[in-house]
Amino acid sequence: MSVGYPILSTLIWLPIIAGLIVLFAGRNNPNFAKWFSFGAAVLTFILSLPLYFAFDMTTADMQFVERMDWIPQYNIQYFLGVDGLSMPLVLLTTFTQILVIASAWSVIKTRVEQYMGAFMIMQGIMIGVFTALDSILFYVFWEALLIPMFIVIGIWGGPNRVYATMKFFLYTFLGSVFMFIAFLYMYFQIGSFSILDFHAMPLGITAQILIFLAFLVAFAVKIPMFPVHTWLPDAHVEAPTAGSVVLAAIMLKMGGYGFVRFSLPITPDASATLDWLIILLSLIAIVYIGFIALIQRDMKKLVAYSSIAHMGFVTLGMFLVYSIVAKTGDTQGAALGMEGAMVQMISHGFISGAMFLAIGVLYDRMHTRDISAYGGVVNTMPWFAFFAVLFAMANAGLPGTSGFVGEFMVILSAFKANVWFGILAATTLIVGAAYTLWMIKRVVFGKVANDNVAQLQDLNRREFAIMATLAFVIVLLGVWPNPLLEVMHASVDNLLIQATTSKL
Amino acid sequence: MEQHLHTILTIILLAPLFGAAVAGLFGRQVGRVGAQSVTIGSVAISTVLSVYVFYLYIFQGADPYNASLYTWMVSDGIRFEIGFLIDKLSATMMLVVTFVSLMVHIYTIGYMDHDEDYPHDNPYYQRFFSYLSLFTFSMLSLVMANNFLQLFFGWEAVGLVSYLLIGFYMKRESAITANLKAFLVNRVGDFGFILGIAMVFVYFNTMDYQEFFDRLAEHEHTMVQFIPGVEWSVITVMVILLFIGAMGKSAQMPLHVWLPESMEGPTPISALIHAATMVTAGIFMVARLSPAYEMSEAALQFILIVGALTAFMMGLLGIIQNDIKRVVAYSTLSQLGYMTAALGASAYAASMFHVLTHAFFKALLFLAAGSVIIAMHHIQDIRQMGGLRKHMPITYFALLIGSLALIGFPGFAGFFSKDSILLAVGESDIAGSGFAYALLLMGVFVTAFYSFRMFFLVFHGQESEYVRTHTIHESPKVVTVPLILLAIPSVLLGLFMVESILDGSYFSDSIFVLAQNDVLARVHDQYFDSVVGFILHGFMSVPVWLALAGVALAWFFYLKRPDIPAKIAASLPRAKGMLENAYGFDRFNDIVFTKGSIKLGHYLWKSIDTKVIDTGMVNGTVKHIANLATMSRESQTGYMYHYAFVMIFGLLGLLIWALW
Amino acid sequence: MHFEIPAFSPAIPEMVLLALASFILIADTFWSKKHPNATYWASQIALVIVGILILFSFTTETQVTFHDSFIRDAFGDVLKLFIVIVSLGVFLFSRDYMRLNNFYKGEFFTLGLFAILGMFVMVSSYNFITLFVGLEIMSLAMYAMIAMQRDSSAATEAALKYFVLGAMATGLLLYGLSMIYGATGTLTIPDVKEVIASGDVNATVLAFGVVFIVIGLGFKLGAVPFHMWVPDVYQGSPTAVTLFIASAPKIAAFAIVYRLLVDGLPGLVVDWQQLLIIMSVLSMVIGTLIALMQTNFKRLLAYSGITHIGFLLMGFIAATPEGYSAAMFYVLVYAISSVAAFGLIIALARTGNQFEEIADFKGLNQRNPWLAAMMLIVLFSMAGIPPFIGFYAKLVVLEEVISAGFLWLALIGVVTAVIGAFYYLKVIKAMYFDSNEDKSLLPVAAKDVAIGVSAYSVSLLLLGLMPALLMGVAYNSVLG
Amino acid sequence: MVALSDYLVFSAILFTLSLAGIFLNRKNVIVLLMAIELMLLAVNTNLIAFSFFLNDISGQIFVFFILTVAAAEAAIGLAIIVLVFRNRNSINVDDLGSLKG
Repeated sequence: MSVGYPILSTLIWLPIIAGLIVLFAGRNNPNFAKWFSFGAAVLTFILSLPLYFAFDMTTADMQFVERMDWIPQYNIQYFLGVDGLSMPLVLLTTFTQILVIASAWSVIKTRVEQYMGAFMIMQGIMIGVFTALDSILFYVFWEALLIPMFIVIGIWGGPNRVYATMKFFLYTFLGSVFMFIAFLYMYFQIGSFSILDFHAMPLGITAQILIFLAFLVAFAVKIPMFPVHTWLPDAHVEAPTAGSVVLAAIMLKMGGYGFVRFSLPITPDASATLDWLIILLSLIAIVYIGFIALIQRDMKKLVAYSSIAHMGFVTLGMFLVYSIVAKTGDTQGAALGMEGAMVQMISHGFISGAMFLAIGVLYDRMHTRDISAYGGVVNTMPWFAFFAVLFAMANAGLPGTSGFVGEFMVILSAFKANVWFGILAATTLIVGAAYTLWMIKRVVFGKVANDNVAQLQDLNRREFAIMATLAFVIVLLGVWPNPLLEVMHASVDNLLIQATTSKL
Repeated sequence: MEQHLHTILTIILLAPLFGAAVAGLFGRQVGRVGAQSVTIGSVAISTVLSVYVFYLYIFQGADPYNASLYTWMVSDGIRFEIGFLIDKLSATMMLVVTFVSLMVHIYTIGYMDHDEDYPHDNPYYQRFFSYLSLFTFSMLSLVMANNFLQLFFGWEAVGLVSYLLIGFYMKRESAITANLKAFLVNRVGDFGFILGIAMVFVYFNTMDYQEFFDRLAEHEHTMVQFIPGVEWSVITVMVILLFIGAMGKSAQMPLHVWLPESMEGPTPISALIHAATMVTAGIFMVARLSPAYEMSEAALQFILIVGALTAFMMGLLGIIQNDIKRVVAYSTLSQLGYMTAALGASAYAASMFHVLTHAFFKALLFLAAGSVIIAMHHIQDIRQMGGLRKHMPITYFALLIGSLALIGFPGFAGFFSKDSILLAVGESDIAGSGFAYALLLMGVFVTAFYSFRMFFLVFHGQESEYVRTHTIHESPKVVTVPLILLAIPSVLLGLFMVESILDGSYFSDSIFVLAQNDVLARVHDQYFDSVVGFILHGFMSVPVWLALAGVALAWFFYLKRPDIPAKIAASLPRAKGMLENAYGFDRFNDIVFTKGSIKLGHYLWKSIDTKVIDTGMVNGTVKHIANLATMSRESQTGYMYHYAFVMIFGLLGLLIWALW
Repeated sequence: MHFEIPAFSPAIPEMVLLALASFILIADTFWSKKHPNATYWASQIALVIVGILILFSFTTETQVTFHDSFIRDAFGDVLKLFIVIVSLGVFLFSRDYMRLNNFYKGEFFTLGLFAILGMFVMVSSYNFITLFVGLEIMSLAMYAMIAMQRDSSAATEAALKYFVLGAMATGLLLYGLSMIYGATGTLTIPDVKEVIASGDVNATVLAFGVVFIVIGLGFKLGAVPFHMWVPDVYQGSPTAVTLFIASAPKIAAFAIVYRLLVDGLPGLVVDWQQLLIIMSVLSMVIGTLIALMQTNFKRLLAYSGITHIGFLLMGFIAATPEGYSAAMFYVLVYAISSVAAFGLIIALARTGNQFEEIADFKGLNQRNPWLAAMMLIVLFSMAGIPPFIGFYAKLVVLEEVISAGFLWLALIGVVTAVIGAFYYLKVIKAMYFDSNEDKSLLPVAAKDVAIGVSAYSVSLLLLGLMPALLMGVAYNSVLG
Repeated sequence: MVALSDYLVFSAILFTLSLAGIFLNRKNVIVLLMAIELMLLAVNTNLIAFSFFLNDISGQIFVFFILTVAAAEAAIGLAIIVLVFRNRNSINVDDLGSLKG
């Protein structure tokens, strides 16, 4: 499967080069920086569309493959490709990027070119993460991503930004080095860094468990899972709006992507032995974090915690297969959980992005994220209120919004794996609704709380366009998720086979 | 035919959605008139078409129509569809939903014209219409569903709309608290509901009703272990979980707490929405899944008891309410109890019958109450009313008819449905039916008492001085016309339907009842020769006399000797207190769930997340490293002899290491 | 007895360099008054000439001459080339620096040339004597260079410390060499190898010798516990000299480690491997820890350098040709990064603000975004964050040490790398996140310095995108 | 007849003395120079002893190089000491502690 041009390389390098151009040419010329970045983002998105339309849904093989030698001394290759698992994430990235650029339009006043440049470069790197099929290439992108994010949070972040960004960087860095060691070890075993070769390589159980744990550290920090999640609220709270959006919408997904691309296929037996650990942590995330989110006073923190809870569904859905096999003897029902996890990732990308953008809209006007500073926003910003409630409902998993689909699938599958998994996971219906809608009640509804709220202006054209786009996608995915799901089936089935065939 | 029916159904379903979208998103552009015409128009279309469908199924007896509208998604080889299952049951519900909604739409023109919360230029008017249409759409998608997924869709969508309606007055703290509460309580129900659906998925691998029914037999004896060692029948657990959802929607104890507060919406409209249609979703769901419920006697018992309890205890609360709409609200709760009890007795048809009649006479009551409220300039306390009869005759008669129907006075619609329920429960021989029957009988008396208490206090007696000091006049046409329209079915509906309901010909195969559970058939054989005979028998049976006794007592207490109630209240403080805070459900929920979870949240956040993980594990590690670093830094003293010493020390160390 | 003329051709670069250096030394005394820059240009040209010589006489086959005391091979040529490349930068930057701190003297360059000559000899040494002589030529020149800023008490203190400890280290090395000589009866490296291989040697004496040798080498590399001089010398010396000490000599040191341990004592691999492991672990841990607390940027780089040495040693610990190539790759990368890092300090340094304290970097992003970006690249490269070349350097040594079965060592390495990232981030934080009360723009003082330093910094990024280039050079020159 | 081992022991003692001299001496830097000289002499003793007993001349050649270099080293060392003295009017080892930490 392929199109006229090396599509993946284009998607990676176009934004990066655009970013560099912005960095150099955009100095003292903010408008150029904005428009050029915006143009580049849109172009990237358009160029990424063939990924979906030219995608072959019948096969689990990698598509749009690009492969050439990069570091022959260690047989490291520039090896790109996508399958049903990564392709939607790439599209999510290119799509989100447009909103990210647009969201910062009039907000960022200082060093616009560096800001835009950082985000453009970030986009390219993120696409690289999702498309790299050589583990070292993957790792290069994975790590390189820290640099722009570190800078973005540090420069444009809130008062406590330095602590937050340092924590973010070191935490994620610490997580990933173990994965790195695991890669080196596997290369030492088979003399190749290709992820696909890793999938095929045999591994003893001890090695598998060690590798699995190494991966776990990396991905658990990134997703993040309890108890290594505490960097996320800090990072989110301090990051500028667009930073939070990228962080929540895409970076968190890398962890989930890592599990399906590395942990499950490379260490199936270890996953089978330790799936209880993941499931336990996921359930803790869903329930425990839900309660913590309930009492947050800072809107961003609240949404950050809710993100952790939602990611709990992702990890839960991914590791249900083993309990299901153990219980019923076949994988019937596991695909639902796996695909549910994937859908959850995509939809959370949109919803959390939307939530953070909505909070950003308020923050730009009142420069506080403190829930108690608001109240009765609906009276002055009806359209904002409309979108806010819609996004909140999506966050609470209301059917008809994308938020429902993933949770629904995962809950069903979890229930099949073990009744109690299902029951605990389903508590999110109550808790999730509680923390989201309570925030809405306190922020959006009620009497006009104070003069600042009374002064608020409703969404301007740009903000309206952003919100409306997201709302459209969220509802579309909610009422008709099939287009998203049908591209996954082949890959997910293949993944389940890999995950359930022993390597011993 | 098929194809053309399919289109009709699609139109019925989507027309209100279209109306809602237009009125909601382009409210300002289309303006009030535009909004109301487009929404009413679209709902009218649905109504007309529903009438046609109703005619097709009830009178033509068309075959059930089960088809998919589109594939929502396919995963794990299971098709999740959006589609229609139309048979006598859903056809009836469609008619009820669309008709009541239409009435509400029209009534709204008059009721919402002016509003104290919003300035006239605020598009609240359009917004309200869009909510109403959206509600119609959600409700239709629920009743027309042919699979669990869509059922859940409608289920939650209805919850969303009630959230919006209850919170319509966004400025009122009470309103926005009430809608949050309503949503969350419903979510508690949905929690059970989705688990029920999950069980359907696990054991039947389908979402489609038909396939589900076909495979039911396979799992008749399948057992499941939630708690290791404790075995439960899959079907029982499944249907009870599903019923928990119904308990939320249909406000059965203990999940009823949201309904009284739902009156925060622009009464009586949203109240009506809830009372007449939304809350019946649960009843409908159980009836729709009757094949499954029939297979679990345990579940039926559970349902029966819950229903009976709700019917009686909520009725009692009606007695002490002074807010006119709350009285009606509690009467709704108690009537829902009757319906649920009927389900428990496998008298699904009777239950649905009561849903129908209740829809009409409760609509009548609510609109009449609304008319009173308009006349009283939005005063809702019945103690401030009295002697309104001569001021507003139409409303007077409407309310009278409604009340008679409600208490089941022979001949009125309510009588037939309620009496068949009572007889059915009486006939039923599943465990606990006796207890339930007793509760329901007491319920009849209570119902009569509180309805006529309200009736007398509002219309009879001497005029309160508010009435004397203000000019009270009958409500406008847009209000009274619907009253009259609704009064007619409230009287007549029962006469036409009762026979076909009792002999089971009305719903025929759309509802499934096991032979040994078919109480209605027995009722039919024993008590029903003809409609007239049934009425006469009614006069000779206990319930009617209980009802009349209730009326009499109300007359005695509130017209003859108005001083007695106060005395009684004073003599039974504990009972009074218990009733006044509604058996303390609210306090319990508030303390245990609301405050409890917030406390828990604070604990987890402060003690575990912040203290243990963040301060302890994360920053703790950093601190230790920092200390280590400061210590090791001391080693670099700056003195050459120390450096030399370290080198020599290293030398010795390495020597020892190498030579030993 | 007859006397045969040894083949001079292999040593031509060294001879030319010697000749040019001596010529410039004399010439300088004449022209330094009139043309203060003549010496500088002459030295640069001399370096270029030598570089070209090496480049064009580059051969992959190995030549040995002067009675097996001098070797010319691809390995050596590559190292010499990089010494030249690095030194070009050193001279370029130091001129500006000395002008700024007005101790500009021609001798600096001539001394530098001699030091480079010494490094060449070390690189090509194939005999203990040659090795010792080269080492001393280099060291003596450096002692002098450090002390050149006569009026700076810090510089003189640094010079004295370096001298005393350096001399002591030389003594230890020599003691070790004498032991080896005693055990094997030869000073020629290949013969040592053969004798040891033949087996009739006193193992104890050998082991004894190896320990002393390793210590001597460890001192030159600056590995814990023989690192104490590093921070003081780096901080005390004029930045120009620090720049020199931190770059080229590391390459030379790497060379003698390779010549002695790999060419000479492969038979004792088990012995020195043990010692290197200890030194490597200590270097990584201690270096990282102490660096965390530094406020002086030069001193910070000193400790980070110690950590880097710890990583470099991993390549030798692997004790495989690939391992040695990895180590070589690492040392080349390290040399380039240090030139860039110290070069940036010089590029930023102003009278009154030497940019030696981390605090001086506050708000640099506003004051000079370009140089800030360059520093960003260098620091992230040193921290081992992709896509910069520093990451691949760590990649290869870790890979090799894992292949050699020292997984735990690799783990210690990466963990220290993570902790170490913190102090690099601290500088970046100062540059990008903090704001300086002095908001004034900071235009580049000297164009040539700015361009040169940018070239070195950007190369870290470009090489990072195409690591195969440099890696190929290192690997082919070791593996042949 | 003096045995090889005697020479080795002797040189070892010299070497140890020199080391002790370096890190015990807290006073004068000049002493450090002497200690270093001593260290080199110890090495020389070793080499000569070995070369004599091995009948191999190269060891003694090495000694010549070492001696020469030692001279140069001493020269530079003294020069530096002069500088140090000029800067802080003291060549007391204890005063050389400004660079640390």
